[in-house]
Amino acid sequence: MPKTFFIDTSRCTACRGCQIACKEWHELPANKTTQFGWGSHQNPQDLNSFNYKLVRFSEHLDGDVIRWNFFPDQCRHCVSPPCKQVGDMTHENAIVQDKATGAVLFTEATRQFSEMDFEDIRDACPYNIPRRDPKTGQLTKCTMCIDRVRSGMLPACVKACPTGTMNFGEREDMLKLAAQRLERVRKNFPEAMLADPEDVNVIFLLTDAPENYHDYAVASLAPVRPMDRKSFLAVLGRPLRRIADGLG
Amino acid sequence: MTNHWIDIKNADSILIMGSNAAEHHPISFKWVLRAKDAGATVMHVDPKFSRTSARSDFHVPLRSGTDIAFLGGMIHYILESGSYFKKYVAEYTNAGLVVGKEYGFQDGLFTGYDPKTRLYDKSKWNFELDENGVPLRDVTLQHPRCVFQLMRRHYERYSLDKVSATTGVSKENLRRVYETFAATGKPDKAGTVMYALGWTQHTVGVQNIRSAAIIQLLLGNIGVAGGGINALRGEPNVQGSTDHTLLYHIIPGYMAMPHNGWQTYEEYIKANTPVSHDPLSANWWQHKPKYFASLLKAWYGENATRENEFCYELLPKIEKGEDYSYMFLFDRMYQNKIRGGIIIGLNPMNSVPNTNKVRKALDNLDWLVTAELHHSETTDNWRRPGVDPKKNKTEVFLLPSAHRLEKEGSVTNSGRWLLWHYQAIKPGYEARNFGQMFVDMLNRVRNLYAKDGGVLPEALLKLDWPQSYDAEEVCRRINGHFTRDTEIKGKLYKKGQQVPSFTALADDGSTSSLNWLYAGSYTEEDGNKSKRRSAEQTPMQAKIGLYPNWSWCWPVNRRILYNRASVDEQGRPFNPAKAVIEWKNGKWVGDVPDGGWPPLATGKGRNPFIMSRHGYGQIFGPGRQDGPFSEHYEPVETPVNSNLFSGQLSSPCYKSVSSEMDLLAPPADPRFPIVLTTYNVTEHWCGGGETRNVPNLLETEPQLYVEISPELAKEKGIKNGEGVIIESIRGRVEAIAMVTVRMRPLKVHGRIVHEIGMPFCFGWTTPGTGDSTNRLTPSVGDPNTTIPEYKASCVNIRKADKLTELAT
Amino acid sequence: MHTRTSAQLRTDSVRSSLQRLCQERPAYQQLADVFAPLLECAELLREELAPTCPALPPHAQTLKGQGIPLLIGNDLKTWDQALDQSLERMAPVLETLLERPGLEALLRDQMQRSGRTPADLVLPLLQGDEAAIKRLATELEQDRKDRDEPAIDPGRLGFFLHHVLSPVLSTAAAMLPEPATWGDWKEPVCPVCGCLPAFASLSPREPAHTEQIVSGGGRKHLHCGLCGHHWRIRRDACPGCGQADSEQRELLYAQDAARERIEVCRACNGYALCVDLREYDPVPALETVPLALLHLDMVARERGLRPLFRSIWNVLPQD
Amino acid sequence: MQCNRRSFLKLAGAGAVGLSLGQLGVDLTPVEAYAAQLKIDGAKEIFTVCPFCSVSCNAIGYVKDGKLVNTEGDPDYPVNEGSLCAKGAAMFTMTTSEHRVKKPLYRAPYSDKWEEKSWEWVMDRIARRVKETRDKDFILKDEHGNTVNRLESMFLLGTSHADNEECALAHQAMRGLGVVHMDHQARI
Repeated sequence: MPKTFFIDTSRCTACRGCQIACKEWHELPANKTTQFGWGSHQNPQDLNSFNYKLVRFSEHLDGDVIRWNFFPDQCRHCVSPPCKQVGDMTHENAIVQDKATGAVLFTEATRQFSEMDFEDIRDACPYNIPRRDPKTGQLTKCTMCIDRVRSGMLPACVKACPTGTMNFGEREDMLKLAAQRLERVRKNFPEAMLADPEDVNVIFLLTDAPENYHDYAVASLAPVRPMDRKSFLAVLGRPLRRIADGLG
Repeated sequence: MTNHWIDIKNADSILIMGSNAAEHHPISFKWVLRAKDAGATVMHVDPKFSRTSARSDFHVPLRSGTDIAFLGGMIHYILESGSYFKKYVAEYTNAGLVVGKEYGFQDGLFTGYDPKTRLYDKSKWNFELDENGVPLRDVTLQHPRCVFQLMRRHYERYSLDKVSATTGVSKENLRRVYETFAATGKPDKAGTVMYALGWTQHTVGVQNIRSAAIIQLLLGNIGVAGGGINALRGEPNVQGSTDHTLLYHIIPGYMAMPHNGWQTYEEYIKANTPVSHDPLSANWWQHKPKYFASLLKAWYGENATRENEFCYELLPKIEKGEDYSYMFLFDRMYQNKIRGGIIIGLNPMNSVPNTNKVRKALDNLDWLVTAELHHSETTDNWRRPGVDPKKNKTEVFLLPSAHRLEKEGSVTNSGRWLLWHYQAIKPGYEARNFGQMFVDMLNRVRNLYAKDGGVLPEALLKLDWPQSYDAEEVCRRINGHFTRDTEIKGKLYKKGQQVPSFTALADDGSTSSLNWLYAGSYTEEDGNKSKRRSAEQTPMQAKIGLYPNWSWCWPVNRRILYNRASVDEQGRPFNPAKAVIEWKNGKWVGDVPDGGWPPLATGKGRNPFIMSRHGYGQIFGPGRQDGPFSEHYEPVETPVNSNLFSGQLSSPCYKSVSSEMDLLAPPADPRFPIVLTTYNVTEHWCGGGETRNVPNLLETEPQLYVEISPELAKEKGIKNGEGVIIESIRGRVEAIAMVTVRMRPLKVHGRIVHEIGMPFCFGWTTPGTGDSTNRLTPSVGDPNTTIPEYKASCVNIRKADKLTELAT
Repeated sequence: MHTRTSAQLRTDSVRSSLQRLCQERPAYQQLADVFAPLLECAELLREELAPTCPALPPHAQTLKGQGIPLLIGNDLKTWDQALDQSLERMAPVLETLLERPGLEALLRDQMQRSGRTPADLVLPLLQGDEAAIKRLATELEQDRKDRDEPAIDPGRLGFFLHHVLSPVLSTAAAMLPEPATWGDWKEPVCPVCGCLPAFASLSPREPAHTEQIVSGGGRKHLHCGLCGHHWRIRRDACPGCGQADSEQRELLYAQDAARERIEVCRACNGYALCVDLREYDPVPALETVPLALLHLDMVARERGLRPLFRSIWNVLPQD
Repeated sequence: MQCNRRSFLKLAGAGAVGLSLGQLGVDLTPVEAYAAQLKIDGAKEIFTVCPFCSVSCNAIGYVKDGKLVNTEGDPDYPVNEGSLCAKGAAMFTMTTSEHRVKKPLYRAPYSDKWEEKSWEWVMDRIARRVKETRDKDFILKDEHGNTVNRLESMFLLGTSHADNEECALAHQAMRGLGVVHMDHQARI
């Protein structure tokens, strides 16, 4: 039974407790950031090899009403991960999917990937998650705090969250919680939705249209790129599987 | 806070104004949301859309510095619509009191104004008294000079049109807020007001809060569960440091600081002890002599006797009417009148207005003692950018200080609860706590005086001063003890034993207490009550979240102030579902009532507002410097050149200093057309001294920014992320533009006025992050408090050619 | 209601909890094997009993105020049927575990003869009437000899009855809502059945009640060794003697397992075991906790500490 | 019923009347061996108050060998009920800051650097500067001959970071010296 995150953005206040806890648990150093050329509370600007978790800020006017959306971004630990499918074509099992938890993990073997391989892997990810440590060549992203989870503890970001935004547990339980919350949130936000719940093990509850959070909030937003053979094959797997699930 | 944090959950309507509670008091917001979950409406009125707005039912943007117009409009609405709580207003407030014939108000000025001194003669606002000295009262509220009628006339001018044109709030939004909040005027409904520095940091700060007090009295929201006026005090122990008075104008327990006009103890007592001839008025301050004498006994110990007026003579006397607050201190420092001093746990070189002047003023000191956790813009002012340390004469000491976890002692939360914190670890490195520093320093000074003599050594040598610092022992002294064997209610207390309550304090020298309000916090019977951690409560107390056995709160463990106003004359709660107190079987149950007298109907009761002289809630407040009613005045720096409510543009009484560096932009100055407001950022603490030193927090908020609307950005040709220069008449600051729809252009006086906002947590000691925003703000202050007008000043903004303060 | 009720605390099954335990600490294999049937049987039985088990009566405030547990004075007759079912279901595993085959039959004969019901048999456990259990053991002794079965000592008999009563009371106690207020129960015994607690816990985090902040959890509860009810106690005080001076209290834990701790009170030299449920995912079946913490009892006893609440898990061979 | 509550305590742990695991024939040796090799740490829980805003959330600090190893919200304090906001949660990080001022520092007039000094040295020097200032500038009487006993040329600023006890003493000390320029964050 895979483990699943349920991220309820309707509760998020962008306190960034998760972002900081992630850094502290993984002992990642602080980036030197500036507002110059950027001008946003979203810092650092993007995921990077020192930030596996990033709270994204997005705002817009909806008539007279100001909408300010927060999106604690991270790897979705896809049910059938395209990054792995692409990666396996070059270095089999440099990217692994943990059987017990469903965690998608970039092992040290990902250092063998070339810059080009990495680009392919990143392009294959509909959520634009993988990053590469320029020094070591290691591919990086959320680890599901696999060491913590294996010893029966919660991921660091979930433990730190003071608002109930970050939840973690058995997939079945999280789906249940997500459905409950969705029903409640829809009273105030009729357009509220769950992002790709069948495909991923990190399920976001959104109260606004996905594009009002982040360019890659849901898979369907991912830009259509000219595809090479590898990513074509990888993406191919997804709708097929969905059909299969539907039939099953 | 009249009430306390948990009590917010009892509200039916919550008006958050001048506060960004969700970001700056996050846990308090838990109680706001609990009220919301139970059906309360949460409204946020604030220039900027913040995370508080995002979690409220609605957000209403208004122009900084126009809160009184907004609230005056609400008072007008409440009176016009008749939504006030009539019985409460008539019986419990001074609405029915008749004001003397000399009172008047014309074109923005109350009677008694002297333009030369910029002061009012407040005797013009006195109540009319009968032959026994009791105020005349018309409970029908019809007398043309009764407070109610004066109020009606005063706020008649606050029409929706004028309020909207002044504040920039649409009439629709005004109506929405007014209707929602006025709906709490029913006996079984409560509304609470949560404010913070967004109200106090104005030249009309006190009157902002007075406006709220009038509204809350009209709606019967004072003294009830879920009501009150709740100051979300900002700093960690700012309630306690105010109670114990690191302030010039009062002494502990909210008693006036002696001035040169009160030469003797008797003169002080006479001038400061109010007299009421109304048998229904408790007039609590009649007991002041007991509190004052006990304070002097605590300060001077055995040396204070009745015969020597408890050493009153030795006390410093301020010059009557003189202001010794930091605004004036730095002005005198700038004029070279100050030789040396101590700055602990404070970073005025970042957080005081007109920082350019203040930084220069500090150069004039001969010596300066600082005590901090980290280097700050204040400790290292002598080496600030652009100055040559070799030309700076000041001898500077920087003492490493211990933080909260490294010491034990008590703090007082915003709800007046005393909370003991235990020492968790030894101070880091060579750090010491402030208590140790002061005890050691004064002992050394005393020793020098004992050995070498000097000027008036007895003022120091007669102090009852400890040899070493022991928080527990000082905590005992704060409560106070008997100086001789005394019998209280049949119980004999030995000399040296703790007093059980402030009712035991006496003016004959038999008691000593460092703060009468805290008497009862550390008793023989129950020990140090700030350590109490019991969740025991009665079902009645549980209903409204009252925890009488958890710690202790001043006064006398009363959790909701003025709670006698929550019951009718029979002692029956106006809102039985959320009763605070109730008269049951001949005694009060629930909270500790404001005095134990039975209900008013017994004839032996007292009016509920026991701290005011006549016992009534003060809709008419004749004690303020700037008028008995609130009145809208523009901020000192304003983008408009007229006031729609009167010919008086800005406060006639505001305080200011006047050096060549204290420039003020004239009204509607085309050079500075934009309103600037300043605030905190969640990730950094106040001036940022602590948090800027945490790399992961600095990563999330790395640099000084300015939030501007897309409309203004377009007008100025500024793009998001570009470096900009913000200029006021006093200084210029570099920042990065953050273009955001969370700042809205406002329609004021028929045209668009832009407002921008900046945090003030960055300083040059953290290189590349930017420097003090307060170089822009003016040294003008509220006439009652001298709190400066941080929240509204006028600036301009332009694209920067190059940046020197910010890393790029 | 913003707090978790006993019924709502989602825990892992006994089987999977014991599996996890043995994976992590293979030394526990034999112990787990011995007790698994008992714990699993009780678990299953509770599920079966749940739909029909009579609820507990309300706890009168006056009794509670005096520190008198809810079931005091109750003869348990309301639960006779459930107890009978429990006797039937639990007996086989208990007989095996205690190596006393035929104990159920002995008890049933005894009941028939004396006109007693299962409620009468287990009542002494509630009343703290050790003598009654000894008497019952003596009464059974004759039958036992007649049938040539091994001796019934009061210890085994008590254990047997405890595990007959426990599933029934646990089912009833799980239906109780969390009290709206706390702090009104100060006795170190269960407010429901009056039995001693088996261990303490710190409550898990709860996503609840507001849109913005969740409780950080960490509330301390004691868990009853008989009915499984848990009740909130002060976090800062020794549950035995009430000492709240932090200098007198110490936490001991194995270096790599800070979530399981021995809470030591230097004032009374007692200790209680406490698990931090915030650090578990999933939360183990609570009835397996005392078993899984046996090594900490051993560490504590090795250090000369006295268990605040005695149970089969901390009565060690040296006692 | 003839029961009194004290009688419960006699039946310690109900099921365990006199029964031990040994009697059940369980071999405890493996668990004993496991227990014997454990490395045991000790910590204390100290109750404190978050040093940021005036909600004054109570917090628990875990202290091991005199060092703070973790902090969490105090679940019993009825205001925060165990919660902490992000800043409160960062309390621990802040106390371990490397940027702390470690020793008393002294910057001499016209110097361009800090020097480390002993507490004895700085406190002695500060006391002398205070006395010197007081003796030079103390005003016994104002121009009208009123006794005023004040010292205007020395000041105290700060701080709401101080405890109640520290504030009470600071006030007393300043009034004893005759200081009238006294202020802090309450006016900010």
